[in-house]
Amino acid sequence: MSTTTDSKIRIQLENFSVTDEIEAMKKVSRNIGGITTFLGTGRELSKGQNIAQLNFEHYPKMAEKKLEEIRQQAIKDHSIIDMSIIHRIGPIEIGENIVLIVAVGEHRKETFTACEWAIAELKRVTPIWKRETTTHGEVWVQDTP
Amino acid sequence: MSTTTDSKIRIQLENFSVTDEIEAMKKVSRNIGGITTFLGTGRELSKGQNIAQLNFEHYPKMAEKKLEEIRQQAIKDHSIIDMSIIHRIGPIEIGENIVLIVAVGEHRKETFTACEWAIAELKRVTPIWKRETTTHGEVWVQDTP
Amino acid sequence: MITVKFFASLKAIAEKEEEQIEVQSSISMDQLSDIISKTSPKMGDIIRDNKIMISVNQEMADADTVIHDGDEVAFLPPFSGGS
Amino acid sequence: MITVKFFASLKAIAEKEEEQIEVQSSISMDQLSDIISKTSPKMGDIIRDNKIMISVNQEMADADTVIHDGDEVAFLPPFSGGS
Repeated sequence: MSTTTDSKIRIQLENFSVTDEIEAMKKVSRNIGGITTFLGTGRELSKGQNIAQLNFEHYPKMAEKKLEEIRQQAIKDHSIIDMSIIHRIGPIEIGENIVLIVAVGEHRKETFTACEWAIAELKRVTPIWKRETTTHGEVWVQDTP
Repeated sequence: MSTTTDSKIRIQLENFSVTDEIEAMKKVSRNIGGITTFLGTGRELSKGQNIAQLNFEHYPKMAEKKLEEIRQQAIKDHSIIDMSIIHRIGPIEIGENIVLIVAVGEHRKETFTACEWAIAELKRVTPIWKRETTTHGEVWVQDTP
Repeated sequence: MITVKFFASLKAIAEKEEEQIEVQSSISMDQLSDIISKTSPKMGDIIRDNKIMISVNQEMADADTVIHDGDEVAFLPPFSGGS
Repeated sequence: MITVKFFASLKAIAEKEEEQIEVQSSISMDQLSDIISKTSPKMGDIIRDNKIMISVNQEMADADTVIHDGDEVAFLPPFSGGS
């Protein structure tokens, strides 16, 4: 199911393994003491509607560029050692992985801050769009919280 | 390497799989949208000393009881759906997993808050002790940050 | 020649994903929306109402950004990635 | 009979992990530290200096906690789990 963990920024159709991504990040330094990860998954309910499926589309190259900018800024501003960001596109079933952010640092505090900042920033600046399939049909989600 | 994921509170000698623990927590609800995990790992450097190995000891039963209390309070106070906490004991090499906290919720915000609170609370109230082996010998770590 | 891209909900409105527009050296964002309006009036309205974001060569742009021959312009509805 | 447990750094100081102490119905924490001091004076000092935490039946206790026959008392140095 999982693909190569070589690149720290990836947008891909395939699922990923959280364990594999964490192990890949551990190789960056022997001085990692804290690893915070955020994993976004497909929820069944959205604004009271039952979701049957999600579908993500992205603007190729621009989306990857924005994720790399987020990674660089997280390392620079939050004193973490490194970060990886993976976002899936295409069809996503309920319960499936959508997005993963892994922040590794010497201590836990900065990895929490960096990880929480990065997912908020991803939602704000990355050209990725979600389409929800409900019993009423398909709709592009337009809200960015 | 990994053991059963049946219990949400575990203290064990064996390593664990982050992916397996997350998948076990996903089964709790179809309405999980955000999963924050904190993974503590063995660092090579501690207060300028090179660490060769770590070794954790716990007070059986009391440590598990405290972890269960943390889990219950996180669910109650932070509006998450569920939480699992695993801590390893025995010898730990540099880069190896020590502790894992998985917080699952409908939205990301509460899972970050709950996960960060839980690891701080774990360090504060759980009878677990760390022994560091350096070139100067073995020493029990006495500081709780 | 500039390349114009439409994403997500805008594909249905523009009734296309991409179009090529012939230009002399450079044009303003207003001139570009006039050209797009001719084949898709609804898309032109959306651009003028500032309801969407625009990128030029994959960097965020605004109404004052000048578009040059060879540029890639994209019309981007509000983002909703991240879970 | 009460069971007394020593953890981490305290095991080397007490020179044991556990001991059984015969008591009449109940004793105070002060009485218990006096008993422990007889075989391990250094351990008695540490208890009286409040440098460590004490649990009774796996719940946190303090100097005022009364210890009953059958209880499990543990002396706990500062915790350092969690990474």
